[in-house]
Amino acid sequence: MELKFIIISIISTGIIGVLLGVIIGVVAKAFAVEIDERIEKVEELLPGANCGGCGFAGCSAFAKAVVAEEAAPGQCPVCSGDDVANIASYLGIEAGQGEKMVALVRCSGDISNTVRSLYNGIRDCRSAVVVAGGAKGCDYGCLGFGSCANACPFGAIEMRDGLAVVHPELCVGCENCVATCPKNLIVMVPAAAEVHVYCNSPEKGAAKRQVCKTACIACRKCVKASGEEEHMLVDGFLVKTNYENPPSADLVEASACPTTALRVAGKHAANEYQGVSK
Amino acid sequence: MSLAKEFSKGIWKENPVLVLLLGMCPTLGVTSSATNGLGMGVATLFVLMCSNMVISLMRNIVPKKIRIPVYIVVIATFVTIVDMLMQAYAPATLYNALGLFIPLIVVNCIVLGRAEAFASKNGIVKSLADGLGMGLGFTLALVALGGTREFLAGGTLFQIKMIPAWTTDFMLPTSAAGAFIILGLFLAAKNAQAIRKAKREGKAYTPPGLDCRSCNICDMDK
Amino acid sequence: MSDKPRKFKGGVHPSDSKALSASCAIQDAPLLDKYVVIMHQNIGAPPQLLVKKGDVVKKGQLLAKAGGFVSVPLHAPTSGTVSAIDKCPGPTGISVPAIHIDADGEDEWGSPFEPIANWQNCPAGELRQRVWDAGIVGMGGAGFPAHVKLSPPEGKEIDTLILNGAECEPYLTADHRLMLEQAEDVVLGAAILARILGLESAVIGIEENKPDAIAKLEEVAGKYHVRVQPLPVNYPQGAEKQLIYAITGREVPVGKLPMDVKCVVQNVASAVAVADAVVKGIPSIERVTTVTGRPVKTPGNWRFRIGTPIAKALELAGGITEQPAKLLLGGPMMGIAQSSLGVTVMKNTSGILLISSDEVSLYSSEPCIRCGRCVEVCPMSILPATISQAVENKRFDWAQELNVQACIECGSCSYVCPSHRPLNQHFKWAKVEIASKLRRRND
Amino acid sequence: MSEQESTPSIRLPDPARLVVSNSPHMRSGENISRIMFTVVAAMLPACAVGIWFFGLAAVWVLLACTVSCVVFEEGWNKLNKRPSTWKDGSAIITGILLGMNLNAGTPWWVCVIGAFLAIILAKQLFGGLGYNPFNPALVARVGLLIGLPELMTTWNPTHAMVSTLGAADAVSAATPLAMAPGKVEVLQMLIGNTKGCLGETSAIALLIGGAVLLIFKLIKWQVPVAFIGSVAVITGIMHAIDPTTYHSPVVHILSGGLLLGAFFMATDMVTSPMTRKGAIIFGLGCGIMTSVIRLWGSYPEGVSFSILFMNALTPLIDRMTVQKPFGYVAPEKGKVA
Amino acid sequence: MSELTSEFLVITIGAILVNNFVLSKFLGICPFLGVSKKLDTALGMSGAVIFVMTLASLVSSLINQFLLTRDFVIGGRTMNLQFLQTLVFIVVIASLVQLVEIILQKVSAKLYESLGIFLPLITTNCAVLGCVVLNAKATGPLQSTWYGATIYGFCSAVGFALALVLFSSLREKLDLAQVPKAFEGTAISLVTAGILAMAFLGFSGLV
Amino acid sequence: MSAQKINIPMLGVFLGVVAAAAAGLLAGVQGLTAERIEANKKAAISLAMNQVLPAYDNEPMTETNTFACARGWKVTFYTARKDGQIVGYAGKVDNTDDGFSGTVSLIVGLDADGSVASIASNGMTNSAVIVTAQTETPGLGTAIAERKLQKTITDLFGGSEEIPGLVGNKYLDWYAGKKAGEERWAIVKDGEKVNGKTGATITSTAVCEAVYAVSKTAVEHLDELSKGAE
Repeated sequence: MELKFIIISIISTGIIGVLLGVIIGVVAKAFAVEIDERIEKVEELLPGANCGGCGFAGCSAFAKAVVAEEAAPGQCPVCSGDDVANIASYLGIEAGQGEKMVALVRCSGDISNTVRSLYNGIRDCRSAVVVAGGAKGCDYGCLGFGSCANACPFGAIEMRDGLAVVHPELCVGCENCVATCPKNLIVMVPAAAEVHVYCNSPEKGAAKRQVCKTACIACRKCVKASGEEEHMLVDGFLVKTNYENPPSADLVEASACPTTALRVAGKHAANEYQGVSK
Repeated sequence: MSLAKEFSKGIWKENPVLVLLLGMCPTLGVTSSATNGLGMGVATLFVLMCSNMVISLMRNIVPKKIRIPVYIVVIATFVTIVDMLMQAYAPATLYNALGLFIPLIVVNCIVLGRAEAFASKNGIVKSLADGLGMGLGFTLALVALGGTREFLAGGTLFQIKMIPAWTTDFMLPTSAAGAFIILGLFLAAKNAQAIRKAKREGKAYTPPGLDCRSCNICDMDK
Repeated sequence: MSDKPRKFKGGVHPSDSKALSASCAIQDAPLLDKYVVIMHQNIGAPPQLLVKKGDVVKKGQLLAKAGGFVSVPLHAPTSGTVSAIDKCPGPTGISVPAIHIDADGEDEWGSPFEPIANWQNCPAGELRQRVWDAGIVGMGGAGFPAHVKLSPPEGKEIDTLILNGAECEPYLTADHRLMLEQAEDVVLGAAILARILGLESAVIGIEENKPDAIAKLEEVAGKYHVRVQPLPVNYPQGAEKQLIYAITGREVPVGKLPMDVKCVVQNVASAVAVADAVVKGIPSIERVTTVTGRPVKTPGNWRFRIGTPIAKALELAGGITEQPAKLLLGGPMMGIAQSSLGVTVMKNTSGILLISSDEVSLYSSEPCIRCGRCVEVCPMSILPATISQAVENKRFDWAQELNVQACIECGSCSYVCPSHRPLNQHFKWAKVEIASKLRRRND
Repeated sequence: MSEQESTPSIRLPDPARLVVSNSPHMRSGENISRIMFTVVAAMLPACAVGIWFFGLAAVWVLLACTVSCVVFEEGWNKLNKRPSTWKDGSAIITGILLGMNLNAGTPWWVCVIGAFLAIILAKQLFGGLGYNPFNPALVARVGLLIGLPELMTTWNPTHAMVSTLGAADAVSAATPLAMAPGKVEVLQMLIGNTKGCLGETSAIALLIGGAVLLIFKLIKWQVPVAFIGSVAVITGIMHAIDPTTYHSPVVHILSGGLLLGAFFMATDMVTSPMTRKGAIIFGLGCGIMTSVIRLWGSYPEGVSFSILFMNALTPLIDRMTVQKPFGYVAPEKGKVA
Repeated sequence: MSELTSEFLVITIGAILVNNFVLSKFLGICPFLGVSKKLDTALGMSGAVIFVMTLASLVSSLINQFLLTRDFVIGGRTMNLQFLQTLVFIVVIASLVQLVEIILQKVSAKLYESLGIFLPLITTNCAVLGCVVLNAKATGPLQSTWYGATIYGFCSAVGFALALVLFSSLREKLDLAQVPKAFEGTAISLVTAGILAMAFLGFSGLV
Repeated sequence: MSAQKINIPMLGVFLGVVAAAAAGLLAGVQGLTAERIEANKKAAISLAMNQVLPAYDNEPMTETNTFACARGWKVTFYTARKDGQIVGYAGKVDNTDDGFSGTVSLIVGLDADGSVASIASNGMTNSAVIVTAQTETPGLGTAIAERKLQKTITDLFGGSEEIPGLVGNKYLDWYAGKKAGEERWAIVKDGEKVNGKTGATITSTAVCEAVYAVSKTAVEHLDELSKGAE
């Protein structure tokens, strides 16, 4: 009796199961939509952060583009090298991975080092520039209201004493901050480069010093310290790191930058230049 | 991770209710008293362990495409078994109080979520530890919530009056509204603790939201 | 066209404080030894520099030529030497390029063009060219090149010329004094502008709180078929769209120009400049500006050369009696706050205003209590509170949906807000963001 | 910053002390606390009548509510290291409103629970004044009604009732809405000599308060008019169909918390729609729901529930009633509402 | 009023307002909290739930009526397959959702884009299973028929949708609020839902 | 979803097999528990029955009549006899489906004329109404339905004695002696006698409707009932 009951249960449920399975199968056939399964697979391999750092609207759009060979898997800034290699080997294409880039805020002017006016309004850089160009004495400096920090999906930018500071180890290079900064202060630089000039003002040295203690005054000490090697490039009243041929961290020590505009990225992030400027 | 860690994470650090925000429906629905919370917790614990075990065993033979339906069938089976066992052996009042929510363990995200996120990737012993930990975490959260609601309503715990002088029942905590609000306060308390901890460690803390971080059900179809 | 002005919806009635300077006759500012002429004084393309450091210039000589159609030339305010082409603090807070001129004290005239005495018979095209050559912009504050408004594209018919003498901003009295003291020039300028547009008549809109100017203008208006239209006192009566609505009853559609409802609006000061350029052959090198505010020792109205540093202007007014909280270019409702005294008088500087600290309530930006006052006063009938909250949360798409572009930034909403919210700044920000999004999309 | 050499006798502004901010640089001088205290003043007549009819008990309830609201507000601010906000008056309004919504004999601990629900739960958890989606006093009242239904639906008789009816009869007398239709004394309801919450009984006092609010333009007239109007219409229809079961609309308008709700709670700026059109929809919704609950629901009174429900609808209403900007419809002349 | 009409009212008003699935029965809390951040997504989810829940009610009540509750006699004992309800229902719902997704993808790409992402979520939406189980337990003359069950499914889904839409518009407003840090996210949402549930309690006793 | 890529029939079969296996397992467990579940139910009924019926000497469980009542519910009557004479009925109605958060099941002891019986217990007159299953809100709905003494923490340690018989419940005891007529029973909230609780009207109504339905059905079918079981 029990056995019979069990058998009836099994058969009826089995029939429902198989029936549903077949219906799904048939309908799936009848309504099949051609999908490139590679897209799905690539999307699976992507991190799924949807940060938009690759320049596409989210990971699935990027996956589509990769499969269509409109983009290289290496364009994903978040993927690790292995991820990229996996995708590339899955698709049988070149990884096309560029050098790892991180954001650099080209300003070192925190509250204690710069002249600021008494700004009274919305605490957001993009909004502050609408009013009198923001609160900063320097037209080119970081306003310090943290639009970039808010735009960073990875929490890689810290607002410290009215200055945006990038933590390179957290930065994945999505460039969201670059687009957000109203002063166009942020640029992407190779993660391998350790030494940067934390200043962006093309003004004359004297004008800069009036408003900022840590501006690059183009004294060229660092250029000289790097000797024959073209580690540093002079551009008007501003010196820039030559990212084709970046200097080592020793250069900062060697050049004894009088305003500490030249800094080691790691030390800058770790707040080791506080109060250093002369 | 060690076995002990797999077990203990579910109880506090990754508590399914307070951190992963899974299984909210029974959490809210049955916690009008501590007894109900305990009953529901134990039932879920049983299902969770059984399903984790079976799914861990089956993980290598199930075709990926129909993983989810198969898991659901497995879970539904154990839920029905629990249902029948409770009907046979648990006190009638408890069975009646849990009512609708017993069959709904099937769709409790904890069970499916752990099946998908853990059991389908780990061995049977680990999966059992995970199931036990998560189930206990769930049970504890439910008992705590049920106890709080019950106590706030009339000073009782497990239907026993703790404060005999408390004579006027305050019905808000046991009403539907109270369920939401008190769970909200629970979450906030957990968040506050996590915030303090994060601050000590110098980290940023974002309170968990019920977004795609905890409930990865839509990801499952990939 | 009816004689009774319509009242636009919304608006506010701030205390006008015009009495400080309304009775002060316009004085000519003495010649200084140094002028700093900011290069870009108009809306549109910047002009192209014609002089270099060390050049000797005459008063009225061309310093820079128009950089395009929507652009105007610049003229030297006095004779002297170009000492530098360098940056100086700009009105928006960012340093801007400027021509620094060391005056020689001779003030020697070197006008680029001759007067057109017989303007009634002069072709409209020539007159329009003269307006352009003289570098005249909208002197009410916007700085939009005047000749552009006078050049309606093919197919756009113009039937009304409105001179804006509303001067609805509190404190400012420059236009008021100008209309009172140079009523003939105003009317003459109106007539010339009408001729350029091929019209027979013009309307001058004036707020009712300037009865003396109305009387004076009505006295002389008959000569050139100019009608004086008194308007109710309601800020922002002087806003272009509100003025057109009050006088003609036409609503300028969002995103469209007065031209689209067959109207041209010019400021009265611009009209005087036009009259000067045509009849006297003087380019736009000076303007009447009110220097006022409670902290100012002797408020008044002066005729300044373009390029006069604000510090000098304040010195003329006797300096200050107390440290002000704000220094504004323009009126208190729409003026721009300055953090430097190095800014110089520009063609659109209608006022230099000092606000004492007890008049200023700083934005504390308390949360919106949704009282709806901003909705009531908004002359453009948008929802300031909601837009502001959207912007606060960076929901610019939402702000766009709520027509933030229609905002004329009159500031009425911020004025009435009991929570002291920075509504106006929110809108400005939103507009910038929306515009940059549009630009990105077009790229 | 350019240096200015100025003659010593002439003083120029110090640029470093100039504030830079966006226009406008003038303010009307209106502020939140002025608005709030005007509202408090408008509530006083109804409170006074409540105290007159219910005696010292009413004073204690009002005091307990107001004081505990202020204490909770300040306590929360202290706890979270936020600036003190009780002086803006919003907590005082909430306290008085809550008191007006309670029976004159309510125990003090109920007032404290109510204040907790209002200030902490309904207001501060959402970020304080301006951010609360629900009217705090209403959340407290509804929370108490759900939590303590019997206590919240038993009302003290007025002194006048006790002296005319005798103590026992006065206690067992029903509230107007619970009476059989046709037995209700409208005049007593107008002056407030009836059972009910201490602030809701006197129609005249509430109308005076409402008038104050309208004169100072602190509320939109559309809300109370649509609210009361729709209650009148719906209950009027039902009364016309069956006068023996349903009260006349006059009784409905004058009884319970309708006037209090319509003038003081539905009009709460923070939780009601901002546009005039939205206000009308809001009022209508309140009226319809109040009528439905009163006529067919299980709770004796529906005003609080209806306003709370419409509070939840407010964001949607706001979304639907976005007004067209000036110049939006080009061909149409005339003012665009 | 006949019994049927009165039960119809009970089902409709009851399911939508009085015994709202989310706010008084606590069913479908996960999507209620998870998909209510923006009004647009809430509308999409509502549409998907209404569709699936109606369909699932119909199909499973048919199966329940014609297969699971059929009595049959074995060895003198009357037995039926009711104990299989949970199992069969969940399989049916899962398959149904799958089917809807496949068909939608083909038939209307636009609809699929707006509803598609919610469909997998619905499989584990306890509101659907709860509704189906409630239908199977129902004894009313209307609700125990397949069309009554369908009406109930539809109305429950509308109730769910109502709560979801209201809640999402509130949450959009909450986005603008300065909620204490510990309450950010789900905690304040739950408190809001609680107050919303309070408001819905006002409907009690209507049916 | 792109289910079309793999072998569809295989998937169907796999799912079918799993489901079938599950069904088999369930059927087994069902077989094992069914009897106990039945027994539980019977025990619960007979326990309640003993409380609501006067002393009897037959086996009421074997003497049953089931009628459909107006609401579509089924009412089962158990006839109690003493010395062969009918002394009362126990009417049972299950799953009335209109409680606040679920169904209500109850057993009502009826006198031979179909009115709700009164039972003297602990010096009070209680009605013979017992709610056997409900899922109402604790404290609110349950206050109407439960006949339970509140245990306090002192009882736990003091070990107070169990009091036999029915525990009074003013909401349920309202029905004592009531007999269903043409008028439906209304919910009375105010006044001395109550069968309804403010704030728990739905539960009150559910109980009221159910008790009414039992009594009404009994009155309508008194003839058949008095004839005894079929």
